Parts: sequence; structure tokens; C-alpha cells
Amino acid sequence: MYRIGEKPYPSKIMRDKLYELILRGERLDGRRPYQYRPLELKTSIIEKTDGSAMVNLGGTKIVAGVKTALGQPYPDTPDQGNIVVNAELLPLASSFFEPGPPDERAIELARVVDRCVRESKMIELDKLVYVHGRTVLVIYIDVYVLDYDGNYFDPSVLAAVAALATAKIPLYEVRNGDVIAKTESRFGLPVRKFPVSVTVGLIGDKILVDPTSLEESAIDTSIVLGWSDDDEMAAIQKNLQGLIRFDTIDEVIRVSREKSVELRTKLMEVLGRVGAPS
Amino acid sequence: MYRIGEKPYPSKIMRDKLYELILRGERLDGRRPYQYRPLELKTSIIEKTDGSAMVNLGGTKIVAGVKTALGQPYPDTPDQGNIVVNAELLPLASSFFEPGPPDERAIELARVVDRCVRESKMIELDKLVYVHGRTVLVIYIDVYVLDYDGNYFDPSVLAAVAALATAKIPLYEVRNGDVIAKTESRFGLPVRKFPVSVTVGLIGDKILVDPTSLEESAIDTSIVLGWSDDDEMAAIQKNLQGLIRFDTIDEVIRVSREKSVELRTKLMEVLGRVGAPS
Amino acid sequence: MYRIGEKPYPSKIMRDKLYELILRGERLDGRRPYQYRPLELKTSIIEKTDGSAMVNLGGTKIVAGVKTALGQPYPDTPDQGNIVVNAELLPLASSFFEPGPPDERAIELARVVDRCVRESKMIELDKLVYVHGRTVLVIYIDVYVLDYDGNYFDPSVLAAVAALATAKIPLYEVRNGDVIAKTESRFGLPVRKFPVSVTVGLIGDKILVDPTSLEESAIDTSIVLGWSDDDEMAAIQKNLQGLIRFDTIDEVIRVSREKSVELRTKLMEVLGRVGAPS
Amino acid sequence: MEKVEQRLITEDGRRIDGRALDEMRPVRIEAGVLDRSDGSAYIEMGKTKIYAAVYGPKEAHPRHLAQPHKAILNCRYHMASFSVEGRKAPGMTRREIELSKVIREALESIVILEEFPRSAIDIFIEVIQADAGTRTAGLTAASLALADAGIPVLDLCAGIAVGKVEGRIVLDPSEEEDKRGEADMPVAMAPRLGSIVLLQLNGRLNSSEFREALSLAKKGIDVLYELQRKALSKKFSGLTQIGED
Amino acid sequence: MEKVEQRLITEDGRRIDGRALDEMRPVRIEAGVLDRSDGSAYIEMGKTKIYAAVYGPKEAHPRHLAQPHKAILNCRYHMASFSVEGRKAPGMTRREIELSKVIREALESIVILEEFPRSAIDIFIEVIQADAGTRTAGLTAASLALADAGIPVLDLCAGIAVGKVEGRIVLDPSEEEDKRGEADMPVAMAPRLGSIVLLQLNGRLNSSEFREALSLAKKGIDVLYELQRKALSKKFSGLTQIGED
Amino acid sequence: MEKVEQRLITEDGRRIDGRALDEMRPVRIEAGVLDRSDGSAYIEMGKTKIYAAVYGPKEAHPRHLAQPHKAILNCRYHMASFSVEGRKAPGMTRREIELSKVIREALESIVILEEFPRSAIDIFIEVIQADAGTRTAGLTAASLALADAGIPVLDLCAGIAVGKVEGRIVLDPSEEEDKRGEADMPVAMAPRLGSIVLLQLNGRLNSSEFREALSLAKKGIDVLYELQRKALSKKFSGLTQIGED
Repeated sequence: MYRIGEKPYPSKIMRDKLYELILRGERLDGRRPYQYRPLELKTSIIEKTDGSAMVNLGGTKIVAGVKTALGQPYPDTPDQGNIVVNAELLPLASSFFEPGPPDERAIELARVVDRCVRESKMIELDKLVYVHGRTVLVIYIDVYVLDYDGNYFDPSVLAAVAALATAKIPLYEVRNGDVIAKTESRFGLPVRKFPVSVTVGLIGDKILVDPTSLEESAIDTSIVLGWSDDDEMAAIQKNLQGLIRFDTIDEVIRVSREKSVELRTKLMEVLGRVGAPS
Repeated sequence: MYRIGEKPYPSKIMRDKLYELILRGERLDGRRPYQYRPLELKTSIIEKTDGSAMVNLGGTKIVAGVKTALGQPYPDTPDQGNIVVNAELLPLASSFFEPGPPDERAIELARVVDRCVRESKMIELDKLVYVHGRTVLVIYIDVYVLDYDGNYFDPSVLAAVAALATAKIPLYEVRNGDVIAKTESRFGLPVRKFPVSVTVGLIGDKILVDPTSLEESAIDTSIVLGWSDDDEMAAIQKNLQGLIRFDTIDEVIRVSREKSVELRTKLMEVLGRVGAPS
Repeated sequence: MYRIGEKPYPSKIMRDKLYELILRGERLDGRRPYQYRPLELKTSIIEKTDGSAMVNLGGTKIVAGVKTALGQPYPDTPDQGNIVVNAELLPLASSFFEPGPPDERAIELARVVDRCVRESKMIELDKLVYVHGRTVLVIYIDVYVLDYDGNYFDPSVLAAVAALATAKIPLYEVRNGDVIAKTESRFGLPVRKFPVSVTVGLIGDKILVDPTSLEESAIDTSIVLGWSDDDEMAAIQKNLQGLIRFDTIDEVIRVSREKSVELRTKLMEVLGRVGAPS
Repeated sequence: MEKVEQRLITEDGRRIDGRALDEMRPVRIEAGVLDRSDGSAYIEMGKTKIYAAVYGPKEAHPRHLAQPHKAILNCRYHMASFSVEGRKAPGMTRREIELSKVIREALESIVILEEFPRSAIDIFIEVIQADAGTRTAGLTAASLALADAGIPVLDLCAGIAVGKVEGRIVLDPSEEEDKRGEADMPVAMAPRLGSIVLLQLNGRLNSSEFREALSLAKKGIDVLYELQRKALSKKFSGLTQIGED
Repeated sequence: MEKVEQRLITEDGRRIDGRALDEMRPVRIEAGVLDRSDGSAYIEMGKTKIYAAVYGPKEAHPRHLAQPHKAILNCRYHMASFSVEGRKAPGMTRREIELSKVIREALESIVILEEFPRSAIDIFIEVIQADAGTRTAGLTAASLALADAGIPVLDLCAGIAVGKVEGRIVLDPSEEEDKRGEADMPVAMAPRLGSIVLLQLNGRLNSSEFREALSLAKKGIDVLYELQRKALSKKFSGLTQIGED
Repeated sequence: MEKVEQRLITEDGRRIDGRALDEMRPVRIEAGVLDRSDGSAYIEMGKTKIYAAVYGPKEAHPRHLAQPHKAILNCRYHMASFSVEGRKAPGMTRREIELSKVIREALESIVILEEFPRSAIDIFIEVIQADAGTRTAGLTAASLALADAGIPVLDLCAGIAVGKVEGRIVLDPSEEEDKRGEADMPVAMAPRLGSIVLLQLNGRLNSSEFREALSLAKKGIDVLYELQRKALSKKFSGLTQIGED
């Protein structure tokens, strides 16, 4: 019903070729199975945001922006700030994407980014309450896919997390029940985790990471794993049709954990942080 | 413009056959012209509602649920509670129905149910005002067609009325202008009428009641009559294309009145009520 | 993306014929190039509005209505009343128009009418503030195209301006911060300008005014010029594909200015006003 | 809210606006009022003011909606934002969608759709002022617009509402009577076919009141039907006789 | 909000509703419950109540969506407005759109789509009461409805959620456990294929907890799979043996 | 709201950001910045940052929109939610829809659509930061993206806004000047064709001011046109000469 721009039928020939390569430890673009494409990450590129980042992962380009505003908490979390994530697969990024309201893929992307950020407890949301049950900080995270060559999950999570980690918000003061922004000085958000996601493609009994668009149409299925830190997952999303064989699961967990450490290290370098946050 | 899943062209052969049967007092499924299909009515089937009912009328299955909440009255009725009726023709019920927002048929169904409930003065809405012009009870009635073999009007009205008649709401107390729900004890809505609707199909100079889906495509037209009690109509809706001959109207009124008494008796049995409400 | 009911391919033959006629100072319907079609303007035709007007310009018929209500000012203009313009190209007006929400043409029309009214400073919006930053007059202008034979811009601006100029609103009084309407007496809006728009069609190095639907499909392009008074433009909108040659611009300005004076004179006659408003 | 509301019917059986119980408001009906459409009409009943236009028969679009053996009829009943007290938000309300359906079904009963297989006929009804009785007045105008477009019909049809006000059955209720009355029953008929094409009821009537209301509606419809025929003959005589108004 | 919340798991390893950690709620599964569809099923897990229906294979529509070499599968997971605490506004939420996608992708893994080129199979899942575990229960019902419709599949599939609650891994979390627990992991499997068809995680688990959760899910799924097969055999034996209930 | 607002133009004819009246903001223009599209471009004018991409010519879709004698051009001008002060709600605003139309009409004037009958060309303009002059900068980038895609055009076109600020005509107004100034006039030209392709005015100008503004726009457009040509030649020389940056 919501399937717009579905990918073409994966040619069996392409699948067989990819599988053969993987067996030899190779890939179509010369990478090894467990190797990511070159990653570039820049922050603070949109001056009108509170925080922003652009990520290039091979031929996939993502821009994320963070804006904050005062608002009401959700009724079931009166003691927490809000996070609102929106993602759009812009039609300029690929002929697979069409103009119009977010389709099921864009909604899934937004919700996976949301879960990585929220379930990892990246932001201490209880520190963003100004008047209990009435006034909290609302954090809007908007993610746009500008150019798409496969795997929009991992760079979107990276861009969102980098934008959040570098965001600067006003100091808010409560006076007689009113919340007033002191815009002259700006502070970072209370960040305590740096979640990253790792997308794993499965093909028969083998796996690979960070599939390109071409590989996405050849693999059997794929799964995204969000790691909140080196030891803990915060989100999982199997996200294409196809079967995951029980006997591949342990390797999926092992490899994704390993790659998550690698991605987080890179992220921390760009953010100028070493190790865990204070 | 709003015609989704329109029924196929009524075959002249089918119409002639049905007419011939009716002349002999028979129907395609063995019923007599003025006979309803078997009716089953169960209440309190969805624990998360304030009131609910499921109705099977032959092969047509309806579920209705009632939820209540505090809200603002409409500006032109500051001294009355609100009723909001929504109906959906679920695509799992028939290949005539499609996913998406309610089409013209679903909107018509909702509005006919609404009129039966509202115009019959079933609920004493003036007893649901807590703060005049500001806080009243809002009653949401949601009707879903789960399986469709013709005539969704009559079982929808039955389900909605049964759900309302068995609904339990909290006691509300007004303290210093605030309205507070005392959830420990629950009470019925102030019900004083039990409207039922009767759908009559017309074919030439003859009529029948409760048409099946197959009959709906063979009859000339149809009309729904909502009876608020044994002596009074509260709603009428001619609802398919086609002519109603002047000379059939008296019989339509007579028969629908008779059948309304029969349906209301059945309804009162299930509700465990005899005769008029106190 | 938003192109519904696009006009057919302008036949080169028709274009050449029109150009030849223009060279001789003639047009398809017998008019001279700089001549408008017959204009009829009636006001106060919809009793339920605060102001209304109907305009016939040749075969194009427009109805505009003005309603007012109290509302909040926009955050960036706390000291001004609001104007909200909506326009619809009704499907009964032309086979080029389709039912549904306003398409890009209707939105453009509304925004051009809005600019003519707003940028000309026709209404003294700062006189429509009752409580600074909190309660102002909101003026809704709804424009409907009922019959369409080309050039909906100029008669829409005329209808909107005439409806505004004849609108009567209640006297509002502020008592203890509440704004109360004294409906017994009604007053005009504070009007100080009478903007009109002139639509110019371009064909090669020649121009014409007030194109019909047939001419719109033959000309190279067109441009709408909104004149706030005899000496000043308030809005311009080039509004069809096609090139405007640099060497025609001066003539476009000269002619549109001249025609704007003519249209405004006609408007003032109907409004029973002479010259500038008091 | 007024504390003491005026009675809607005086002791001598007159209504607030001076009409008798069986008297309709002043009516004006014209055919051929819009140039672009294939047929059109205008109706005024009191302050209710409505245009109707017909396009077609034309190719059905999108194609899969086309019917091999008949034309499809589309109908949109729509109110201008400024047509009502207050301001209606743009876009179709649920009420407008329902009325579009019942009006279309009424017209499908009289148009000979089998004459135009695979085609579509579009009917647009635009209420520019709404002051009670808009669905029936709109239907009356639409039927006239169909005839003006030369589309073959079994009969013209016309409609009017009847109401129950302070216990009395009245013809063509005003907005005030509609709002404060006990029942509102819009009816439309194809008189020559001896048939009802539209029938709705909001509010409470017993069987005998219903019969009285239906007869009263018939009386009003006969008048409107005559006005429709006059409007058509005026339009077509105007077209054929040179020099006539 | 309660000030002091009840513990979710007692010292002797019982849950609030009395279940053991590895115990699922009472389940009821039926096939062939709706007449109009080509296949249907009903499932209850505790208070979660869901209908599923299948239409097809049928002509794909609109045409340009048809695939030359296989059927397309459409899936809509939808909740009744009254199915939840409070009232869900009508219309599809972002959550419902996401779940429709993951359920469809799970089912695409088991349906032999290549058997029906150029056609479409529609799956509708209607949650009439939601009390945790609706996506997996919905998928379980949908898989049964596909089989009831006679559509060839590689295997049945069934699903269940596992959770982490107060540090313990539990099967089939209740709504309360879901809301207050540390993690919720819906899993669906095609047991005979030795494969996972749906897997999501909300909340935090380490690698060994994940492995424990997955094993527990497998245990629950095996039970559901057996119930699916019984429901099918009851339905089809009922059809062939005259006089049976 | 500030009580006393700073003057926008100093006595010696300098603007708030130090520019002369006829000076545009720093510009950066690049072609071929996105890999997936058939042609693309990036433009920065001050803080305004915009990507444009072109797909096509390709089959028109849905089919009934195809034109037998020419390509259709689609254009979407869209702003990222975070591109403006505050946060724009997702979805197209009325402003974005209008600007999409005027930009498309400008580009239709220069693309040789007759070369590709029955096909479609899609142009997507994404404003990732908006700081005045976005429609003209977007058009400038889109024209470059069309050329980058190898689509035949009569000419490149470029655009810039001119404004009236405290009585003076200025080139390329900043957001502050736009908000507080008397007039804003976006202009785009195809210089080699001696023609205007886009022209709008918000605010008040008399005839002589209009002429002055148009000349000033021409001056800015000539600069942008040169930058477009350089960006193209850089892109294509980069493609043909091995070892170049």
C-alpha cells in the first residue's frame, strides 16, 4: 500500500555473483565484507539550526538538523523533554524516491533513528524539564537523504547523533512560572551516550556490512543494529523481505558490535571527544 | 468523485428473477420478503471501551465501541453533551471496500447512525453538562464493518445503540470549576429511547427487508428508516440510485414500522430490559 | 507536479494569426490590443458576508466575499490585523479546472490578490488592533472563479477590493481586556488605497491586455501588474512560461499604468467614490 | 442565546417571515447562466443562491472507472466559505460529501446513462449563499442544468424541504425554522414518473405527519417543476427567435 | 502517576498476572472466521484481539504496480479507534505504517510470490483490542489467513514478543510490563525453515540477554505454530466431514 | 521587537553587512555535486544554501500526462524544516507551491522541450538554508543542473533579487533588508536571449525605480551567468583531463 519506488527484482545472477565474491572475501566495489565505505562527517554546517551535521558514506549523503523549542510534555512522561524525529527521502537523492509526504521507508528510517537516540538514553531527557508536566524542551531532529547509494540508516544515525552532540541551546530560567530563554549564552544538551547503528546484509550463510544500493538488490535480507555503547544494543530492525537463518545470528551480533566500536571511535574523533562523556 | 468500489451493473436477469420470487413471496436465500436474517448481538466484548457490541446479521458483522471523555460543547449547544460518530468500511470486510480515509458510503453510514441516535433523543444530552458552556461529556461512537453481506445500516445502528445502552462512565464531580472523574464507581448513560433502523429494498411495486449484497445489486433502490420508538421515525435515508414509486411508500412505512418493533424487542431482550426504560 | 488541467499546446497557426492581427491593431474578438472586455461590477450580493462583490469581465465571472472575526495577530506583526486570502478555481467554471484542494494556479491567484491588497497598504491594518499582540481583526477574503474565459487575475483583484471597500464590520470595544462586538452599528474598514491589477499578454515584440482563454493559449507569455495608485506598483507576477523580451518592458509598464487608471476610475464609480478616499 | 424565543408560528397560522404554512419562499430559476459549461442553471429560494453546471458526456477519466454499458455520473455539492454564518473552512465537509452522494443518486435515477457508454457526466453545484433548503434547491438547479446541456432524461426532477415546526407541517422551512423546528425532511421527485428520487429525514415524525409532509412537498415540487420548464423554454426560445430578449 | 509502583516480578519469579517468566498468555486461534475474504483468521492473546483477512491473488491495481514475474503483497496493519486506552484518532499513524511494512516484509519471505505473476495479494490486519504483542499476534493471524486462502507458502510463520523486565527475560510481556520494562523484542519465525522473518528491538539488551530472549521467543513460537496447524486442520476437516461441528 | 531599529543603510551608502548598494553577497556555484541524479548543482549566496538535481528525460508518468509533441517539466522547490528561523512544518506550504510554479515556468522558457516528446524532466530544488533570495538562487542552480544533465537549452538562466531599502535600490537584499525594506523584486534572465524568464514584485516601486531595479538585477545576473559557465567548464574539463583535481 505504501510501497513507492520499490526496487527492481533482484537478479539471481547478481545474487550468485555477490555470494561467490563474499565467499572469497571480496565485494563488487573492492571492499572486504566487513568493511565500511569511506566516511566523512562535518558538523555545524547550517547556521540557523541549534545543531547540524552532514555525513557522506560512500555515495550516500545525509544532512541532519536539530532545532529546539519549549513545549508541553507528553501526558505519560510529564518529567521528560520530548524528541521528535522526522526523516525524508528527498526525490533528488534517487529515482527510487518520490515527492510527497514521507512514505513507509522514510517513516521507518525516522523511527529507527528515534529508537537509537531514545532507547540508548543518549540525552538525559529528565534534565530538560522546566515546569513539571507543563513546560519542557522539545528537540526536533530532521534528517534528509540528499544522495542515496544504499544504507541510509547508519549515516542518518551518525548525522542525528552528531547534530545532537554539538547542539547549543539557550539557558532557560523559570520566573513566576514563566520560562524565559537567556539567549546570550548557549549550552550543550545533556548527552551521555553515543549510539551508532550498523547495517548488516545477509546472503545465504554469509554476511556483509554497509551494503550499496546495488548490493541491497542482490542480498537476501538485511538488519540494522543500534548499539548504545560497546556492550549494549538499543534498537534492532530487520528491514527488507527475506529470511535470517538462525545460524547467522551470532555472527551478525559479533560483527555489528565490532563495527559499532569503529564507527563510534570515528564519531568521537570528529566531535573532539575521547572515550566516554563526563 | 467519491465512488470507490462501486457495485457491478445489476444484471437485468438477476433483477427479473428476484422480482418473480418476491411475487411468490420468496427470496434467493429462502427467506420471505419481510423476514430478517438471523441476528446475533453481544455486548461488552472490548474491555478497553466504555461500552461495546458485536452484531452478526446473516453474513454481515459489525463491531461498535463507545469511549467518553470530557470536552468543550459546540458553540450552538452549550447546554448539551456531544456525540461524535465515525464509521469505517474495513477493507477486510469486502472487496467493495478499500483502505484509506472513509469514503462517501462510510460517511453516509456514520451520519445515518448519528441521526438515529441524536434525533431520536436516545441520550439525554442535557444531563451530560458539567460546566455550562465549558465542560461536557463527549461520546465517541466508532463503528467498524468487519464482514459485509449487504445492509450495514441496521446492524450498525443496533451495535451503536447496544454499546451506548451498556456503556459505563465515571461519576464526574465539579470542584472549584474543575471536573474530576471518580473512577471507582461507574454509571450508565441517561438513555431514554432505543432507536432501530430498518432497511427496505424496492423492486418495482414490491418491497423486501434486510437485502443481502447480492440483492442490493438486483433491487431498484433502497431506503433506511430509523424508528425512535414504535410510533415515530427519527431518520430516513434513501440511499441507492433509483426511483421510489409513490404507490409503494405506504407499504414501506407500514412494514418498516412492524420490523422496527421486532428488532427493538430483540435488542431489549439482549440488554435485559423489558419495555420502556425508566 | 501540481499541474492539473494544463492548457493544450498553443498552435503555432493560432499564434501567427493573433500576431498578424495585433500588428494591424486588431484582435480575434474585435477588440483593440489595449482594450478590456466589458466590465460589470456589483457589490453587496451575499447578505451573509461582511462585504461581497461579483465581477463579470467578458466571459469571466468572479465572486468574492469578505468575512471578519477576532483572532490572534501573527507573532511578527503584533500591531496589525491579519488578511487571509483564499482562491478557488471552481470546476464548474472551466474544463481546465478540477475538483479538489486549490492547485498551484489557485494558490498563485490567491497570493497575487493578497499581495495587491497587502503591499498596496490598501487597509490600515494597524487600526485593526484591539489588544496589542493578542486580539486583532482577521479579514478573510474568499475568491471563487465561477466562469472562466481567460484573465482571472484582474477581475479577482477588482472583486476582492470592492468587497473590502464596501465591507461593514461591528464596532469592537475593549472592556477589562475582553473585546466585545457592538453589532447594532456597523462601520467600514479603514481603506486608503484602491489597488487594481492589469494583465498584459506578450507576443513577440507586441503586447495586448486582458487576454481571453483562447488568446492565453496563443500568446508567448503574460505578466500581471498590480498598481496601488496611479504612480506606484505593489505587485508583479510573470505567470506563464515564455520569454519577456527586454525591449517590451517599457511598453508593458506604460500600458498597464494607463489601464490601471481606467479600471480604478470604473471601480470608484461603482463604489460611489470620487478620487482619493478621505 | 435569547432568553425568551419568539414563537415561530403565530396564532393565525403565519410564520415569522409572514408566509402561510404551505407557502414557499420567492423563487427565481434560470437556465444557461454560465458560458463555459455544457449546461448550467441558477436558483434563488429566499436568500439561498446556487449555481449548477454540467460537463459532458465526455471521456471517463481515469479510464478504469469507465463502464462498458453506461455513463458514470459524478456530482459535487460544494459551499463557498462565505455562504454560511461564520466561515466554513475550505475543503469538503462530511456533510457536503454525504449530500453529493444523495444528489448524485437522485440524478442517476433520471438520466438515461445507457445512451453514453464509457463516458462521464460531471455535475457541479456551488452554493454561494446557504439559507436552508440548499440540497433540494441544488438538485433542482442541477436537473435543469442537465436539461440545458441536452442530456436525455426520463423526466426533470425538483426538490424542496418540508418541516415540522411547533407541531405543524410547513413547506420550505427557513433557516430559523430548520434550526428550532422538530423535523426537516428534504424530498425530491420526478413528477411525471410518479416517483421520489431523494428522501431524507432529520428529526421526528409519526406516520401520519410523514404522509402530510410528503403531500405538501409534492405541492411545492409541482410549482418548481413548472418554473424549470419555463426557464428551459425561455432559454431555448431565446436562442431560436432572433430579436427576442 | 502512582508514587510507589508495584514490582513487576515477585521474589519467587511470578509476574503481576501470575504467569511464570516463560509463560505466555491464554491464546485462542481460529481460521476461516470471515465469509467475504478468500482467507481469514482470528487471534486472542490475553486481551489482544485481532482479525486478519486475505484477498487474492487478484489482478494488481493500479496496473503499473504489477510485477511481470511475481505477485505483489500488500499489507495493512490497522487499529480500531477504541482498541487502545484513550481513543486513537482515525487514520493511519506512523507506527501503524511502520508495522504494516515489517509485517509485509515478514510475509513476503514465506509466500511463494512467483506462482502468481502480475497479481496482487492483499492482507488486512484489524486490531480490535490492543493489549501488547499486537504486531506479532497480527502476523500470526495473517499467516494463518494466507494458509486458509490456499495461498502456497514455504512455511507458516508465527511471532511473539519477549521482554526484559526488572533485569529478567520474560515471554509475551503484558502491556504493563512493556511500558515499565527495559526492553521489548518482537520476533517472528518460520520454524521449519530455521529462520527469523521479523525482528525488532526497543530498549536495551546485551549480547547474552539477546541470545536468551531469542531462545525464549523460539519456545513460544513453537507453541503458536502448533496452534496454527490445529486451527487449519479443524477448519479443513470441518469442511470435508459432513455432520461435524 | 527592538524599540529603536538600526538604520539599514549608512550615510556613506554602506549596508548593514558592509556591502555597497550594488554588491552581491559571496557566491559559490558548483556543478555535478550529487551522484545519483542525471545532473546537479549546488549554490551558496551568503548563508543561503541550495542543492538542485535533474532526473530525465524519462518516461512521463502517469501516462496520461505525457504530451505527444514535447517533454513535460516538473519542478519542486522545497525547504528543509530546519532551513529557516523557527521550524517549518514538513509538507509543502502555499509559498513553496507558488515558487515551484514560477521557477518551472521560467525553466520551461529555456529548455528545448520539443526534443523529447512523451517524456518528463524532473527538477528538484532543496533549500537546506534560507537567508533571502532562495527562489532566484534555486533557479540559478536548477539551470546549471539542467546543463550538467546535458539537456539542450536555448540559454542558461540566472536570477537574483533586487530590493528597495530606505528609499534606495539595492542588489541581492539580505534577510534583514527583505523584512524591513519597502520592496523585494526577484528577477531571472536568459542573458543571451535578451529576455526575462522570471519577474515578481512584493512591495512598492514607481516606474523609474522599477527600471533602475531591473538594470541592477541585470548587472548581478551577468556575474552569476559567468559563474555558471565557469562551474560547467570546471566540471567537464575535470571529467576529460586525467589527473586534474
